[in-house]
Amino acid sequence: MNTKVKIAGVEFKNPVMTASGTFGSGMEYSEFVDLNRLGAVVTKGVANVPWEGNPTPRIAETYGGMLNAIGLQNPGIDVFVERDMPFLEKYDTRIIVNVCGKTVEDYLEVVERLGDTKADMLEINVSCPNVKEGAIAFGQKADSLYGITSAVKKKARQPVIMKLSPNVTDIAEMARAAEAAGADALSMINTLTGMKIDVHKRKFVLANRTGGLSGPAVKPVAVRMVYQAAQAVKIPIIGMGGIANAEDALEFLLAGATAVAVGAMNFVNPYTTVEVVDGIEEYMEKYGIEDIRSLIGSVE
Amino acid sequence: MNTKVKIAGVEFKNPVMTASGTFGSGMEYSEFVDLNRLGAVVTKGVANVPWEGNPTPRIAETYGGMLNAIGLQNPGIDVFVERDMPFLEKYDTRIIVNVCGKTVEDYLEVVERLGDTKADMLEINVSCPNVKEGAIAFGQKADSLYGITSAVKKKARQPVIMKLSPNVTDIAEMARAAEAAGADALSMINTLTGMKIDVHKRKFVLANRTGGLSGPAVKPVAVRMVYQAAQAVKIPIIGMGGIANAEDALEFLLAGATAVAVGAMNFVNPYTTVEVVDGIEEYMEKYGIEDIRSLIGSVE
Amino acid sequence: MGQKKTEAKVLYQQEIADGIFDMWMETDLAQTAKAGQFLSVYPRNGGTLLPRPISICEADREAGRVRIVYRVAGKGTAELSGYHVNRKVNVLGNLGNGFPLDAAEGKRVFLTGGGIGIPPMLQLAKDLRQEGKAESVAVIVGYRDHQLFLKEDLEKYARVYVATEDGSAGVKGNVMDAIAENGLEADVVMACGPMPMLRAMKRYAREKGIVAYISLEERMACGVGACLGCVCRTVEKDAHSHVHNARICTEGPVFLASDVDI
Amino acid sequence: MGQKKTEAKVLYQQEIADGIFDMWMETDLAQTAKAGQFLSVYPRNGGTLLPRPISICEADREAGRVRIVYRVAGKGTAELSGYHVNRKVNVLGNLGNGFPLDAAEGKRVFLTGGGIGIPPMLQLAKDLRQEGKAESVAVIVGYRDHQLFLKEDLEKYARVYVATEDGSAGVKGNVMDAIAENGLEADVVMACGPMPMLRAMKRYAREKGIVAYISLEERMACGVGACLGCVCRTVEKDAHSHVHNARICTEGPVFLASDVDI
Repeated sequence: MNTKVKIAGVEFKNPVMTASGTFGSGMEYSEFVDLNRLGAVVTKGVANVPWEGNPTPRIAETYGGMLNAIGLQNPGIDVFVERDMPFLEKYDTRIIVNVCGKTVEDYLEVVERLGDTKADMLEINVSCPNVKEGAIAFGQKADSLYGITSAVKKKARQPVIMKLSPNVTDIAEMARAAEAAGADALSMINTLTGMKIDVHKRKFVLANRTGGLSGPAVKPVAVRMVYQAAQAVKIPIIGMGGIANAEDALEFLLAGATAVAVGAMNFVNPYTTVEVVDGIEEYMEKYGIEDIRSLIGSVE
Repeated sequence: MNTKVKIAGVEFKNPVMTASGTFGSGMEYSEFVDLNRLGAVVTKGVANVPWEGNPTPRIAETYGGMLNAIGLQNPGIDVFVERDMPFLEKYDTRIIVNVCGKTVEDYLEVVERLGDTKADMLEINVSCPNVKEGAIAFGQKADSLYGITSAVKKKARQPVIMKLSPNVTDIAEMARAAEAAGADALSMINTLTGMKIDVHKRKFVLANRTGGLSGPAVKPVAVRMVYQAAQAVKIPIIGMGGIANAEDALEFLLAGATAVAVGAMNFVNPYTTVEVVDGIEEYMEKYGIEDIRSLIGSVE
Repeated sequence: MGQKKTEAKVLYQQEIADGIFDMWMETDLAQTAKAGQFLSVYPRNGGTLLPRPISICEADREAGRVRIVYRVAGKGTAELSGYHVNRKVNVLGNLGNGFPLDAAEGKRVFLTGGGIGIPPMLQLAKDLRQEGKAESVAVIVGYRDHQLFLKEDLEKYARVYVATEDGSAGVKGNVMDAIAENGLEADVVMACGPMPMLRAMKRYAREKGIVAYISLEERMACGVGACLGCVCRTVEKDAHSHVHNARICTEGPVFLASDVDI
Repeated sequence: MGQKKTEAKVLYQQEIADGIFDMWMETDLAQTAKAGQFLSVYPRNGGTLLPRPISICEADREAGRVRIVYRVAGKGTAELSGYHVNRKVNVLGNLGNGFPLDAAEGKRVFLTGGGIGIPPMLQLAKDLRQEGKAESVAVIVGYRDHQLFLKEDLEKYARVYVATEDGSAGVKGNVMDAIAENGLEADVVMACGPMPMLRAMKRYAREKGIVAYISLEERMACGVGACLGCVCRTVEKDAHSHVHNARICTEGPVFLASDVDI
């Protein structure tokens, strides 16, 4: 039984990854799961310099999901390369580094720094709804997405994944723009912009007012967008959005994703990632599926 | 204690309405709730001629919500005017008729027919994700939204509510386009386009493949969009999206909605609408709020 | 119709076949329950919101007790199957039209049930026996295997003929095989079961020139006719919808086989 | 750290004050539980996903039993408060650093708790009494009214001074008033309670030139340091984050008052 998948020439032992920002740099969850069992660890977004992130509250619970407005707090590329990379390199799993920035130059600086590290792939975060400058601005207009993608591609030594925002009218158009600009793969969806109000205090629950919605609540939107994007482009897609178990993950594969990532549900059940890996194998066993790649986009 | 609100000169005894498509024309739920207690009944979308709608399955359950792909099945304007209007006229509640069409002409024909009925307002559905032609096509581009809105306004004898789609990059831009074209009010959100796949059958759950996501799962997105639209335009907004109780409804009012509508939750608890009416009054009582209008947009 | 959403109390629950659960609930909905009608049962966990439509298997109208026999098909029914005695459950009922008892008057009646379509046949057999207007009532039920749930209950009210897919009991095959094998004859058919069986019954009735009432299933949301989620194709324009769609939850679930396009 | 998510069993639950519930659970997390640490408790109904961080009130390490005393603040805790004995509940623990017992060595210690910040003081008082290294331990607790939950438990391990907002018991006012009124002195303060109280304790410690350890609260998601949701401002750059933010769930919840910007 083959569970290996390939994205832009990089082979993954299985299609199960972690969604950026929900798994730190793997250290915290290594208490709960054997990182060696994951297809890849996708790190928390890292910028050229340390970011303080947003004030608290940064978290709000919603029905079947959560809102977060962390604001990409991160220690900066220096600490990341010195502390987090060596930790991840100890494991037999792929390392995908999520890159964030406020300006194109910010992104390029991080991308260059990562060029001579053991990072297997780069995921460019152009879709974080929680930071004022940069980020999502690049991810909501096809031409700006094209611009940042081609700029990154010129500098990147590793294959580039563009992480797309679901807060758009036409996800297929965005996917085509990234592909046209040379993106090696796409990941989707980032969070849907949402808001929660405390009606008793008559105040916004999040200090940032708006936050990013994730969790099982958004899964139907995520599956739809992965399907639409897969119909529109040839490059592989990493699907995510509310995956809580193997069946959820399989939905994304059938919709056209080559790999999947577990996000918010890590917070609900720290064992979710490995349970998904096991569950996918059981499913393949049950239905006599030899090669996981035969499932990709096979919905009818 | 005043719970009355006014939209485009029309007064409502309270801000609680039903969301189009979730309440039929009121007849079915009159078994469960006293329609006289509602601010308004918003009818199922009606077209110039009967529509068959989509094949089944038309319904799929999702975490904290549901997908529907009814496809605006309706008996057409003739039956509606002869059968459903007289039924609704028996009640002391406002009647808002939801209008759908495949072409501008379709919409205008229905709008004209309704001109000499007792309909208090018209809600123009330019955001149904489940029909190929018309509908959402008009609701996802600012210029087409402007076009249909001004065309409808020229013919309409009643105030016009434009029902906006959440499947857009910039809801504020859409809200401004509708306002600029003369819309008297906005209602939002219609459903988010979603998809569900049966991983065991490896088939789409809905015959239509995609459907509209509604229910508590989408509430954070709906509240955010109502807030953003309220910041962008001066015309009143009817807020909806996963309202299950008075607190949910109050979130929309605080975000800037002048009225709210209960949708999918009617299916979960047929008494939801009246429970929301009662709950809002209890809230006003508890916090000594004299006039409900003082709550509108009062979040800080 | 007197529909309402109410809180029922679980009185009894047991697994009577693999994945098939038998539950008695205390609710005054029992008083008006008709054979062929269904209840919408609401689970609570894991973000499930929509009710599960489950047909009424038996109603003790005097004692105010309703029995449902259902198959665990997903999260919602799995949760339901874990309910212990005295647990409160939200139910909406009684929904749908039910089978027309009058149509049995002076007739030889087949009650055919397949798999999880068998339960509604119990109350139907009970009512027909009570009314005693039918000339004869034969119950023909099709099972997957030897786990003949509800067979003994059915035998209290009518002669029961069994078919099993694996031949481990009764006639090997489906209800049609059991009818043929036993040389049974009828003037009226009342059926509930999987679509292939219902199509077979419709065909059978047409050939024999008799009437068949079939109970249909579809994914539902509201259960009361508002959402138009659970429609079936109709031969003529439906009086309510004015298109070739009828609401299974309201105009149905029981239809004259000749009226629907299945 | 040996953190894990496990299934605990409810052994006892009772409402001990308006909206305040007292629950004992059976779980082997008890063996490693430290005073000041917390558990993430997972509700199941109504689409709630995130855990509720609840501080450990008492841990019977031998018997493998943990006690939490919590206030019903929303849907999740409301569900929790309805759990009966033997009900299984998912908990993640033991989380956070806990109070530093060594800091009490040879010192006069204040344990100050306000409202729902009182519970962690019980295990802390118990451990300090057991170690017996502190010169003296005084517990100062502030309540809303005369419902002095946990007071008797606390008195088993230390002298308890009470303040109530409405003056219905002890000193009228807050813990600061109780300290002044009773002319209490200390070298170390360990506190948990509402932000105004913690700020007061921090100020008090600065003025007296003593150290204060305060337990902070914030909305959490993961509870294990991955999501960066529950941070507090720090005076110096935090060693892990390299910015002026420390993770309350990991570097905390107990901080040296002088290290955090509250």
